[in-house]
Amino acid sequence: MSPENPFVPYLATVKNVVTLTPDIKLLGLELDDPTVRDNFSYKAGQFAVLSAFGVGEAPFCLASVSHPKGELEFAVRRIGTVTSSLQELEPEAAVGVRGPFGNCFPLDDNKGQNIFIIGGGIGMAPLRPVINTILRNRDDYGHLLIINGARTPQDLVFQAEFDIWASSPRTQLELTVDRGHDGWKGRVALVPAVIAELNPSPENTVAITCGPPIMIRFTLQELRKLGFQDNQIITTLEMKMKCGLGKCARCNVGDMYVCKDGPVFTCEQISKFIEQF
Amino acid sequence: MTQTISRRNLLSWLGRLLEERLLIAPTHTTGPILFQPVSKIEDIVLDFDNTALSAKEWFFPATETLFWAETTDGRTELVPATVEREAVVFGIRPCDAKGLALVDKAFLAEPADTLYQQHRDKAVLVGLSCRKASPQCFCTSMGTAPNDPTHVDILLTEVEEDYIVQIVTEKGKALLPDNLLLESKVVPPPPPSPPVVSAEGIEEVMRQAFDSPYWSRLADRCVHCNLCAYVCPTCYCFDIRDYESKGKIERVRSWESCQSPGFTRQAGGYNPRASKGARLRQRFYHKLLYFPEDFGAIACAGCGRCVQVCPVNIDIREVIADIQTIGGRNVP
Amino acid sequence: MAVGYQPRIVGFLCNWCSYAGADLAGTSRISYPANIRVIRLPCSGRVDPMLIVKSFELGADGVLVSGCHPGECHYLEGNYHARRRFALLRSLLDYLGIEKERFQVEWVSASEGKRFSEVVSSFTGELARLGPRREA
Amino acid sequence: MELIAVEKPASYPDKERGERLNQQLRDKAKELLERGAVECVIGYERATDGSSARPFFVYQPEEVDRLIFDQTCTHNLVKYLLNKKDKTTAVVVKPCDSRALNLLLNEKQIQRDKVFIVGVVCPGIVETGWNQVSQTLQGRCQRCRQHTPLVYDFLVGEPPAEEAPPAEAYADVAEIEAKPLAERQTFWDEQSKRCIRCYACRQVCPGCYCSECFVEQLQPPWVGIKIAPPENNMWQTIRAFHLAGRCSGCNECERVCPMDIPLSLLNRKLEKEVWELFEFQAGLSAETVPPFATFKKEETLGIGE
Repeated sequence: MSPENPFVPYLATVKNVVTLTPDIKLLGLELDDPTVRDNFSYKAGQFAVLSAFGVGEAPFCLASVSHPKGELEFAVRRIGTVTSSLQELEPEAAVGVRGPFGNCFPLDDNKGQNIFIIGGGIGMAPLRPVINTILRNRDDYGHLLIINGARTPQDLVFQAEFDIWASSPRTQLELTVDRGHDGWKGRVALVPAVIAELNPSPENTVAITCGPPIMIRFTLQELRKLGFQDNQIITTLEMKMKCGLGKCARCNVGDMYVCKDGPVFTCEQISKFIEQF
Repeated sequence: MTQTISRRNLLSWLGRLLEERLLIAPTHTTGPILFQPVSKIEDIVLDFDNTALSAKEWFFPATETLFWAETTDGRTELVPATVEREAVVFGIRPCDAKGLALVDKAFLAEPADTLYQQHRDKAVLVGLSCRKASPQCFCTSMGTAPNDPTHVDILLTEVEEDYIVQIVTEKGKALLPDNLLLESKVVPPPPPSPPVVSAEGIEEVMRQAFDSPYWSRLADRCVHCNLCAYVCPTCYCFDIRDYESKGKIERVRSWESCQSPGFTRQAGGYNPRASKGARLRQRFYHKLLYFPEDFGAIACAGCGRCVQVCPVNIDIREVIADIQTIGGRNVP
Repeated sequence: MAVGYQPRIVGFLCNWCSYAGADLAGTSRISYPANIRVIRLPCSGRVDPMLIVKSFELGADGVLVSGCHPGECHYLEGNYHARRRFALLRSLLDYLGIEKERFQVEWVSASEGKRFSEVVSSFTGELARLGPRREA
Repeated sequence: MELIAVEKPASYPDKERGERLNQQLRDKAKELLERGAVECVIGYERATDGSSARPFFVYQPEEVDRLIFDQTCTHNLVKYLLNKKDKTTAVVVKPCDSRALNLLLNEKQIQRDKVFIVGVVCPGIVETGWNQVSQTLQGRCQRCRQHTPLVYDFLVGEPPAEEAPPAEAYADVAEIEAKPLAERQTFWDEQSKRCIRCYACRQVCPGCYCSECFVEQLQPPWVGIKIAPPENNMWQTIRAFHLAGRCSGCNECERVCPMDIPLSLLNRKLEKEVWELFEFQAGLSAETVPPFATFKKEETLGIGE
């Protein structure tokens, strides 16, 4: 964050643009100022506010694992004016980055536990750094079960990394789609149905989920049916934001600011929110 | 012993300030009385209840450029906006000054909004005590008073032809030369006493009343314009978007209110707070519960402007009284 | 008239008649002032009043809407609706301080290349006489 | 709940008749609610200043006693019907409000069978301040030629025997038209400079019900977010134009503007032009086709002769 004015972004340059799905691209950015780059460290679950100069700003979760020399990666789904503009950027284009903001997934506390990751569509973006952090410290964690759902097979996100994930030790990757097509041999089922089918034990397990609100609602139902307690289920919320700094009170759900007190919350916390999300 | 300044000396002092600083004071427009930059001392209005918009608009303007960005042969350069001119805001009522103090709690909290900070640092607040309360005022119930000097640099209180002068801060002291002041034994007139709205324990009662049908019934008549938020000295929600012309980019911040339809609508169309009742409830919850929880004070200065301008008479004093009743604290 | 002042005209031309007419003017070597920036739309009925007000707001000195002669509209009644809309808009803009002469509506068919160039020339002359809209 | 002390408010020009009509209104509302004919009655109740009125939504028969009608009932309640589309609702309607009702019926925004119209013979609405009730009629009422609603299911009050001759309808508009160009530009610049884009004028207007107003559209951003003149001019101009041939003259937009911008000067200029060009006045009936939805082949309207 620029020390003077928190609304003025750091300048960054687009290094590479990878098309993940028909409407999602992975942007790899490099912060221009080396000193900023060195101490721009973040954890899985944190987000940054990207500037599409000429259009505006919007918050995006950091999809990469923090590394001083590494690029900042953001999965951007074409959905509005800022995302469309970001998607049209070519390498070497200038963007603005404000952040890192928000809290992070409590991966340190989850050490020794089994991790059950449930992602839907672009919801995989905040979960990707969780998976990669676990895989880099594989022995610290128990069994890793990943369900990655999407509308159609071509909408599955981070397909290039499926083999790495699936072949990692004590790791199980389950893909599912709402609507398959003739070439698709995998599972065709809604994510909550897959949860019921896999029936993982809640014993010493934490469930981390992110996806469209409709999926989250039914995923929570299934998890509770399996015996998962609300403090064993963690999700990350998405709200319209304008500052990202806990200042403009735009992203509040009840008395909680998603940008400052979140975006990561346990379902126990969410159930105590005065306002329904 | 109180210090006073004659009306003539006051106006000549303001005349001198006019040369070196931006002097903002209540002036007549073809519409209501508003805080405007003054070009001639005669334009200053000294006898008014309150301006249509609070002085907040000169610290958190309705529209402001945050920074410019220019790309010249591949290199982009950001030029943050800065506040150049020193300013004097003359004629600010204590409730507006209290409003600014409340906005300070949010905008100057770490990490401080440096642009707002510059506006605040570069301005001297010359307050003017109220001689009579408007029917909608209730400042004494919100932790301030018609003659409360706490949040201004100098407070003037009119008494016959002169003004009692209370120098409150160093900034005020540096601005007002002593030779203009006279020692006097005049006693300040008793301040007006607006009706009391009992808001003690409102936070606890609000926490209980969240799911009460009161809010959706209140929202029946609300038309959901942005009026109450825009005239309010303590509302500080905003929208940010860019302007681009001929390669030069300008990031602009403008007022927005929690009542506007798209306030929480995300780009994909999902809107967690879509219903009218929920949006109107958000206004009162932010002022009477969330802000007090975060910053320890009700986000209201009791100026009564929202009560005055609301097209359908949504009266925050009535809402507070109703909620106290619902919460079983039926204060007589 | 400020020396060197070149009025800027935004021209909304209907694709079937006026745009073709302008094209004909070009192909038959009939010149017309370059002050007009042509925007092609399917029909004069498609010209949203917002396009016109926005053009003036962005600094146009004059706006021309040109479509098929009434009765010849490719979509049968587009220009009838346009005629009503712009008759009203013109008086509102005049009331608000944008002179009537700055907003012209002309019917130019696909075969009237010459007429199109005359329309643009006279409009440019008229605007030059009026001078810039605002000493912006 | 007595928050602030007020003296008794002035109600009807002739108090005794006013009380009788108010009782007639309350009885009708009670009957409709008790019979379950309507889910809600939208009317007026006393505001917190103790003398003016505010909209009031009655759901229970015992609440009808708070219903009032007098010369301070200025709001146009018709727009609220757009939030009650699926429920049968009764609404208190003044003559100018009834024209807005015809507009919404004509534009298929509400269904006639879902609305029970309680028409009120209008004594004219007076200018009010906070806790002050003047005796001067509002501008629209001085110009009003229609003291009985055009459409109603139940009428409170008797049509007046003779109607006071209305004030000249467009004197102030003509005054602006007569100004030289530079003066007109300064006048409107002065007004649009003060607009703070609170959109109260849009939110109270029965004719403004787009799900996403052009001002909020981002693709393309017709109007930028700057609350400043160029954008304000665009907003004022297009808002008025979108109401051409649709505005029923209830003048609520001008009343609610916090910056005292004379909005009816825009709406009534268009009202005058629409009458002169198309001989059409908004809201006189729910059936007549509005001016922009039709045309006459032979008319030239001074275009492209």
